[in-house]
Amino acid sequence: MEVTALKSAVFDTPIPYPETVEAATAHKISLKDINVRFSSKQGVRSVLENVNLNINAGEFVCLVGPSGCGKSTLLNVIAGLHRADSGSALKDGKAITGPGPDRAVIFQEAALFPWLSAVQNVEFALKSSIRDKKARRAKALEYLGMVHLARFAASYPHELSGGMRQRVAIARALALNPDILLMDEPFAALDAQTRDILLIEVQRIWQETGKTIIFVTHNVLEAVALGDRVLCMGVRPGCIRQEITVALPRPRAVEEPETARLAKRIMTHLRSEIDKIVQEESDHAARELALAGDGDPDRLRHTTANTMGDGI
Amino acid sequence: MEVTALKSAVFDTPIPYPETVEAATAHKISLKDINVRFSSKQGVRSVLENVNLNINAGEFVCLVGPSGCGKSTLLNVIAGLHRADSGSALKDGKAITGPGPDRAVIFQEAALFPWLSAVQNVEFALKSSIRDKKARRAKALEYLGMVHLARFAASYPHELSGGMRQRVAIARALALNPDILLMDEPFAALDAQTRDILLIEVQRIWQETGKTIIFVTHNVLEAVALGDRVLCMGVRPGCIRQEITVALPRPRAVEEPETARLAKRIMTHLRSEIDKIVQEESDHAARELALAGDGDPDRLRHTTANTMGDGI
Amino acid sequence: SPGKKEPSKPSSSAPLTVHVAFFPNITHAVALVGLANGTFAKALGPDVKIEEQSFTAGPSEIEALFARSVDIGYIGPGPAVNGFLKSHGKALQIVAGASSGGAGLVVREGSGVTDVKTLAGKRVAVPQTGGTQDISLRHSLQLAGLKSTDQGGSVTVLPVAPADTLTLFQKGELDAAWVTEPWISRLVKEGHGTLKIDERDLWQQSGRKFATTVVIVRTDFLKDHPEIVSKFLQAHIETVDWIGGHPDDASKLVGDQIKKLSGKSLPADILKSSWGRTDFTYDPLKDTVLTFADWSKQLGYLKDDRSALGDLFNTNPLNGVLSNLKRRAIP
Amino acid sequence: MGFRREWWSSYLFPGPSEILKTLGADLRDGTLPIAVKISLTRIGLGFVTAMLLGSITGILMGALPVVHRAVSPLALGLQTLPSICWLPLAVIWFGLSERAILFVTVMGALLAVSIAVSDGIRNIPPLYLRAASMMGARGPRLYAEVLLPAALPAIISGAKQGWAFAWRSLMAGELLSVSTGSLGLGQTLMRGRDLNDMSQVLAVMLVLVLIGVVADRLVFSRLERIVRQRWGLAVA
Amino acid sequence: MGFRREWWSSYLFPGPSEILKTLGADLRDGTLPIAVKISLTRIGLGFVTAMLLGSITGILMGALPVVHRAVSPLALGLQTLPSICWLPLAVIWFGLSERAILFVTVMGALLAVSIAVSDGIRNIPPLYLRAASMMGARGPRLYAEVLLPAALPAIISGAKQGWAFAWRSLMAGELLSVSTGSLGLGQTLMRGRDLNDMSQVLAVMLVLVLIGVVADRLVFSRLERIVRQRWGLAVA
Ligand SMILES: Nc1ncnc2c1ncn2[C@@H]1O[C@H](COP(=O)(O)OP(=O)(O)OP(=O)(O)O)[C@@H](O)[C@H]1O
Ligand SMILES: Nc1ncnc2c1ncn2[C@@H]1O[C@H](COP(=O)(O)OP(=O)(O)OP(=O)(O)O)[C@@H](O)[C@H]1O
Ligand SMILES: [Mg+2]
Ligand SMILES: [Mg+2]
Repeated sequence: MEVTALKSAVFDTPIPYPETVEAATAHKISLKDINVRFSSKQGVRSVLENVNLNINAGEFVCLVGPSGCGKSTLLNVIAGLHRADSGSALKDGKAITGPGPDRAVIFQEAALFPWLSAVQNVEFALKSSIRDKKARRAKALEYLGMVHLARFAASYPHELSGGMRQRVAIARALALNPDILLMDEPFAALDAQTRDILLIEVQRIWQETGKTIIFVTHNVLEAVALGDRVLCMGVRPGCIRQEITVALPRPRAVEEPETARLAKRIMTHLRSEIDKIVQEESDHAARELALAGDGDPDRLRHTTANTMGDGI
Repeated sequence: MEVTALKSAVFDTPIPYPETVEAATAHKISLKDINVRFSSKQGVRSVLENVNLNINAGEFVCLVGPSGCGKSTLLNVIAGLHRADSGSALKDGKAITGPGPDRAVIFQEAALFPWLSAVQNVEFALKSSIRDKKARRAKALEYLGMVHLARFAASYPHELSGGMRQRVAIARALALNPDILLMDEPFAALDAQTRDILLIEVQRIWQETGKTIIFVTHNVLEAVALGDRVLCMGVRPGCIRQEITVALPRPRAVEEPETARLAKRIMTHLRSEIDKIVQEESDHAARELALAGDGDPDRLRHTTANTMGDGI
Repeated sequence: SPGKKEPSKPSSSAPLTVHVAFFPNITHAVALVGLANGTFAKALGPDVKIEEQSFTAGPSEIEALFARSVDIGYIGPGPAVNGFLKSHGKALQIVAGASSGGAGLVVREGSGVTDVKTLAGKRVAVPQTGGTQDISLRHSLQLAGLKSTDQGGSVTVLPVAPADTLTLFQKGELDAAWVTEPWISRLVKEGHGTLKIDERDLWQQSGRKFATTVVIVRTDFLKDHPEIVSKFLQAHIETVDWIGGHPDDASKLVGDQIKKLSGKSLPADILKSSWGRTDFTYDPLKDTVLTFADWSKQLGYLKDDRSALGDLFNTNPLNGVLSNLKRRAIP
Repeated sequence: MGFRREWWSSYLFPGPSEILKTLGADLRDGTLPIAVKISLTRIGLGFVTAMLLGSITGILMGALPVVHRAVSPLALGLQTLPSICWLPLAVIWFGLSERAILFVTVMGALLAVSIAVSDGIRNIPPLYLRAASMMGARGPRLYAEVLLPAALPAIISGAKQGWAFAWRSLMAGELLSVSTGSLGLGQTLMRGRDLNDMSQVLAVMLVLVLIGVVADRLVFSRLERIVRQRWGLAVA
Repeated sequence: MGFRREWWSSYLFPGPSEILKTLGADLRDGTLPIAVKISLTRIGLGFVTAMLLGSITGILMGALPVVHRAVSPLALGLQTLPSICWLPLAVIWFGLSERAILFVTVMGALLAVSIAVSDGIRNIPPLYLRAASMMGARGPRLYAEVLLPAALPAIISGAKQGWAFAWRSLMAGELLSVSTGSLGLGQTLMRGRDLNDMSQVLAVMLVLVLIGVVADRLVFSRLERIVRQRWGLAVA
């Protein structure tokens, strides 16, 4: 992880992303005017609003943003696991109609099959590509070894720790050998050291195979160290607020001051977004407090203010 | 989060923790010669071996260690959710026989009840302490506001994002107003900014109420910023390898060089541990590879070496 | 004629309830007519309430009697004998007869069966193993020198629910069936069968009569309320007489009652031909019942013989009523 | 004999028009409406009782391993007994009364519900139980506020099985003669069968299926929809 | 009149010694062993068939919302039909044959299994389905390798219900006398009842319960244990 030379260049681009529709077909992924709404008892909630995004083949794009801003939702739209309410989502110029092994997802939760052992979970991803059982087992163990879990190949998910489960999920996604990797905070449950090792591994794979990677992370340093571009999302409405192209040479190290400086810039961007939320939220919470205890959990409505957080 | 003055002092204490048994009764929590083993088809796996640990009332102890080393297991033993195979676990000098609301756990997974809305999930924790429905609702909303989720009080867990769910779980644990807070990577799914805000909140609660807190984290900087002590766990056997007392004044900021310097020391401690694992694991994986594909997923056995990670 | 209620009885002001059980069937016509005409109610007087219990199977009626939910019941002799023996002679007694006839062997058109001897190699249905028809059939086979397949012979005897018998007849899966009314009539009409043996013809020695339905009384009830049983039997006799004198009115009444009790009426022609093959009598036809019991023992269905049935019949109340009516006593 | 294997025989099997005629007649003379009303009353009472008792025993079986080990195999064994086995007991204990029919109906569904509830509880993800016990929920509160709701999807599925068992048992229980004024669907069905009146049998079958369909639409499917929506089980 | 509501009637309920005597006699003369063998053969065939067909229809109902909407209420409606409804059909279609009994048995359990499987599949946590579809699993592979195993705990519970339904239906189906040589437990039970031979009835009931207990111990409980252990559902 020792890096010798670092250069930095940051370009803040305004959004909506200014590509023409014709050009969109040249992109690996092209989202245009994506809107996602969820309706529940509390009414319709708009999560993504007019999201425009083009990603080139082989690009490594990092996605950062406050909790609940719609990062997972955006990934789901690209994965074909969630259909946008409006807008077009294209992959290689063709509309995304459903999920497929060409777009592997590492979910925020490990999402392993509990009835399969670690190695069987990885094998599941290999079933369509490797017919021969021995070869498949060998390959699956190879991927498990990559996440340092070869010793636990025969363990069932409930016998693994949280971080180990997440690593099996990573191995499974890599085993799919997909065109596009959609990684939703894949390393959140891992210790810094394991994380570093896996990060290097992911970068190696990316560089060797030219996969397109979209990587959601809460670690801005990590985002800067990894991404060709870092997309900062905002809330209400959920959309891409800032797009930062990171033109630093690779490999980059999170410890390097250049990386840190860049990260700091992004964090400043994000902080304003989060300050807004915190203000909104605590205003709302305050309003709620006055009405609290009306007995109906499903009908929370607004009233006057109150102070927060002094109740313990 | 701006901190003006920082002092640092690090004491590395050898383990086993050198307290006498008599003195143990004076501690808030006292673990002595704790052993935890899991048996599965692959045989018996020793996860914790002779863990000795004393925690004083009002102490803030951080737990770091590689993925799968037994941090969650250790927390479970203290919570009374897992009975150690041998050794004694005392709370206030009395044996821990089962879980109770005096020891709130924030699980690694959010563990919310899917049939209750966010506010109802928090209310569940308040049921025994607050009889009056209105007051309970008000209190629950207060805690939800603390994690910036007042607007989502009526949402059901599946309508929340991963980070939001984790925050509801935090609110729920705080609402229990426990003697001891056992937090298992509570902020893993949160963006850096929200994380910072909640960290301040947790520290404030800790300082105001004198709760004993055991905090598992993968972020060493965070551990140093928060803990009176940082415990570094190792694997095979799982035990506390290093114990570092952090004698820095509060509040501490992760950005400060003193904190970073201390963190770096801990990381060096940990790295050797992880290097050991990686070596072990990849040796094992290599051995497995030769035998791979024997058809039986439950009977993985060792053989000769091979190289790793070049198969994609 | 009997007086009012005994003053010695506990001062229960509530009227006594008599639970009377019967089937909505032609062979139970006496019960149906007597209840419909109010003959029983009139005879028992206003202090006694009659609760009608309609059953579709003898064993259930016996069960209910064992459970003291039936006091007086109309029932086939088979279940009556079984009930008597299973309770070691304690639960019930036969106090009168109700009907005779209404059973026989129907053969399917094209089956080639002309008499019992030609049943060899054929498939014959009976309503129930160990039941009256099964016994009659097997006894007839014995007389003809035949055996059923389960005894190493050539005649396949199958217990088949009467309803299924018709279907199987129509499908040609059965060659013959020994059944009771109204199934004789229905097999003849809807299954294109022919009645080859009218079972009455086998009972020449008892005047073409054999017990089809009898009246049983719960023994404890008879002990506690002999006067009520006597009044009931008086009405029973009256009804048998009335049916004899008004066959058309009676059959119409029975048809109506069946419709009322089961929600389903019998077609008129089926009712008519069934009626024609059934006789009504208050004579329990003791000898025929005991003869059945003998055959039953021979065939291995009963463990006990005739001697165990000593107290099965109690004709004293009936004969008491008959002597009041200046009629000949039943043996 | 050429028709030995025909699938619909006109003389064995009435056509739709004949069934409709029977249905019409049964409706006009009041047989069917009365029978439906009587049977629905009985099933309502019996099913609700079985659900209540079954949930209680099921919770105990599901939550206490000791009870489960002791009772669970017996419950399955008893549940295999056909309803006619319960008839004699019903008569002895309750006489020829409505309560006897109720008893048979309840016995038909009770253990099925117990088994479903207990299995549902035993299949609850352990995480919920850990969370609940961490928050100090135990005893009745644990049962009512955690175990039951967590097992609810399984319980609703089990309720459907219980519903089917209850109906089948009611049909058997109604063979108990109660009083002539109260012919339920079971008696109507049995009469049809006893008389080999297939159009009557099919008419009652139609009514029974219809009741089942309506019950599913109005109760079970609706409950399922609500629960699955709230639990987040609805597949997007 | 004071005993109208006694709890144990000696006529109806012979004591244990008498039941044991009957059991002994039945065992010695071979009635019971033969009946058990015959009924077990029939239930084995019927239950396995019902499980197979029920799983297939259940999967389709569970996986395809269109099928579910159309078929599910009907399935519940049909499942409420007592077995005697299927007897005439069995006789018409299969005559007096083993296949007629098999038909009644299968019809008794089939839809119960379908309902359980379909509910089990519909209650699978959506996350598994998302993971599976993300990996490109669809069609038969999705059904066999994801839906079925994910629903397995629910399916085993449903299988128990199916098992109970199958037995009850077999008891009814065995009233179709196929040949005099093959008296199953149903016929033995009915004969005891026809002769008001309660000790015979109770003896058969005992055997039935025993078979249920053994089946639970040997098959269902064991399967449950394995599955719950592997799925990580066993509460610590
Ligand atoms: N039920 C079980 N059966 C077998 N092994 C188990 C079981 N539960 C936990 N383990 C093993 O115990 C070890 C420690 O698990 P634990 O969850 O405590 O790790 P952890 O330190 O919390 O890791 P992480 O940081 O990944 O959450 C792991 O190696 C795991 O495989
Ligand atoms: N099924 C649903 N019904 C209603 N709202 C939903 C649903 N699913 C997601 N949401 C809402 O959509 C928003 C975005 O969710 P999403 O999971 O995409 O956030 P995220 O950016 O991934 O957050 P995190 O970092 O916490 O994982 C949240 O506010 C959430 O409440
Ligand atoms: Mg997310
Ligand atoms: Mg952990």
